[in-house]
Amino acid sequence: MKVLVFAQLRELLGSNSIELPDGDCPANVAALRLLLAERLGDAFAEALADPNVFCAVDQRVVDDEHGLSPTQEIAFFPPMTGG
Amino acid sequence: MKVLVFAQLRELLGSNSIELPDGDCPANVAALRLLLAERLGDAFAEALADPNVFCAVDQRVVDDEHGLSPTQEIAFFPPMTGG
Amino acid sequence: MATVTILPTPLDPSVCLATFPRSADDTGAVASFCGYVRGQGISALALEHYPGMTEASILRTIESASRRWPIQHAQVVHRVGELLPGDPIVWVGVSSSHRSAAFSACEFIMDYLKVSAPLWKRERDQAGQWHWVEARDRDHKRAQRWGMSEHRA
Amino acid sequence: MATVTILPTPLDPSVCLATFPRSADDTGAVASFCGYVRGQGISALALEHYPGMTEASILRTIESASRRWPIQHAQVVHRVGELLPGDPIVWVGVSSSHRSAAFSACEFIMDYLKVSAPLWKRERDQAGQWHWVEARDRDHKRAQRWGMSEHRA
Repeated sequence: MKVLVFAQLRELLGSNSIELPDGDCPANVAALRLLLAERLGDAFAEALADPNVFCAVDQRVVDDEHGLSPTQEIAFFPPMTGG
Repeated sequence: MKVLVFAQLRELLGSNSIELPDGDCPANVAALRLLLAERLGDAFAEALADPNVFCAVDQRVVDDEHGLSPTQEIAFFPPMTGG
Repeated sequence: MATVTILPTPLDPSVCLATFPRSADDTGAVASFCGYVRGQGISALALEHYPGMTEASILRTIESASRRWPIQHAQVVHRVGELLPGDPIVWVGVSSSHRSAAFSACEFIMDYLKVSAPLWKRERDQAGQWHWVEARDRDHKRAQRWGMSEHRA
Repeated sequence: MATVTILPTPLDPSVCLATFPRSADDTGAVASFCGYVRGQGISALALEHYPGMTEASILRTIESASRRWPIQHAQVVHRVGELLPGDPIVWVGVSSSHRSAAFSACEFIMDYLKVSAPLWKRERDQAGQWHWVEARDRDHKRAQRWGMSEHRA
């Protein structure tokens, strides 16, 4: 499964997406946050742990209890600052 | 003194102003309304008696107690409907 | 800074917006409004004004807005004469550092302009007859919610 | 009817206004807003978006506005990429029969767009360093006053 990241998270990661093996799909957003934090180093883990970092599933913001399946489009990003 | 009229009042009068002899300056707006009503016929008198008809002195809306002097610019008009 | 224009010729809101003065340093927001003649049951609209007082009255409304919100520039262009359905009647533009002041001042100016600027409308119906437009109670209520004596604006 | 455009090239608000769809029969009001880059201490601004979600999110905000007010058409054009002080960032236009719906919906869309559309800003300071812009508490307060869960707009 593919996880998109934007803005500060993209900069910290040095890439705009993370590819996870398809067998690795966590049950929900909270589990995905933990999985990514383990694999991607302290700076990224710390940024991802910020409660202000949003997760969007299929282009809608969801909370940490939201369940996941491998075919969804998943993204993490900091608070929006448009307009 | 010259009194300007606009919109429905102008149409009723058939002219956009009324000229009064300089000696005829009434003490206040209420007295001017009575003077004009006497001289200008029933239809105009009735329109002028409408409490929604405004009087402006030197281009500011004033109330009936406002005092008058012959050199002022005086106007009567119905409620505004611009914008 | 305030500009008020009473215009006897066609009004182009996009030109008003394109030429609206801004500062690259601190203009963050321009709110603008354009009112149009609606064609429902009418074939034309005619607007009459009180030369001098109309401009002075709108300037006073802009000054009231400036005392309430930190605005940079405000501009009002109001048509007079004969208009057709779809024609722009009035354009109001307001700039500020931030959007909330620009929005509030623009709406305030429109609300006051409706009830306190000496302008009068006649409509021509489909049969060709002209009728004076009655002042709307709704407009007075909208102006009153700003908590100011509307005819002294 | 709603139009949302994410624009990587310069935005001209007067063209947006000139081409904004209207009906001569019943469009009485067009409220519009343009936000600009302010030059105070910054030499450039860069905007990043989430292709697909940004457009979808802004469309949902317009749909929320349509359920609250009788609006006819709403259009949002938002810049992405690198901008300079004075450049337009965002344009919002809303038409309606009457002005109050157009004003309210236009301000509502801007308030929600600020906090719920996936867009991120970086500023370049006078020394040439880029800094991410922090989300403003003020913007969240403004969005909350419309009484809706802001991130589900």
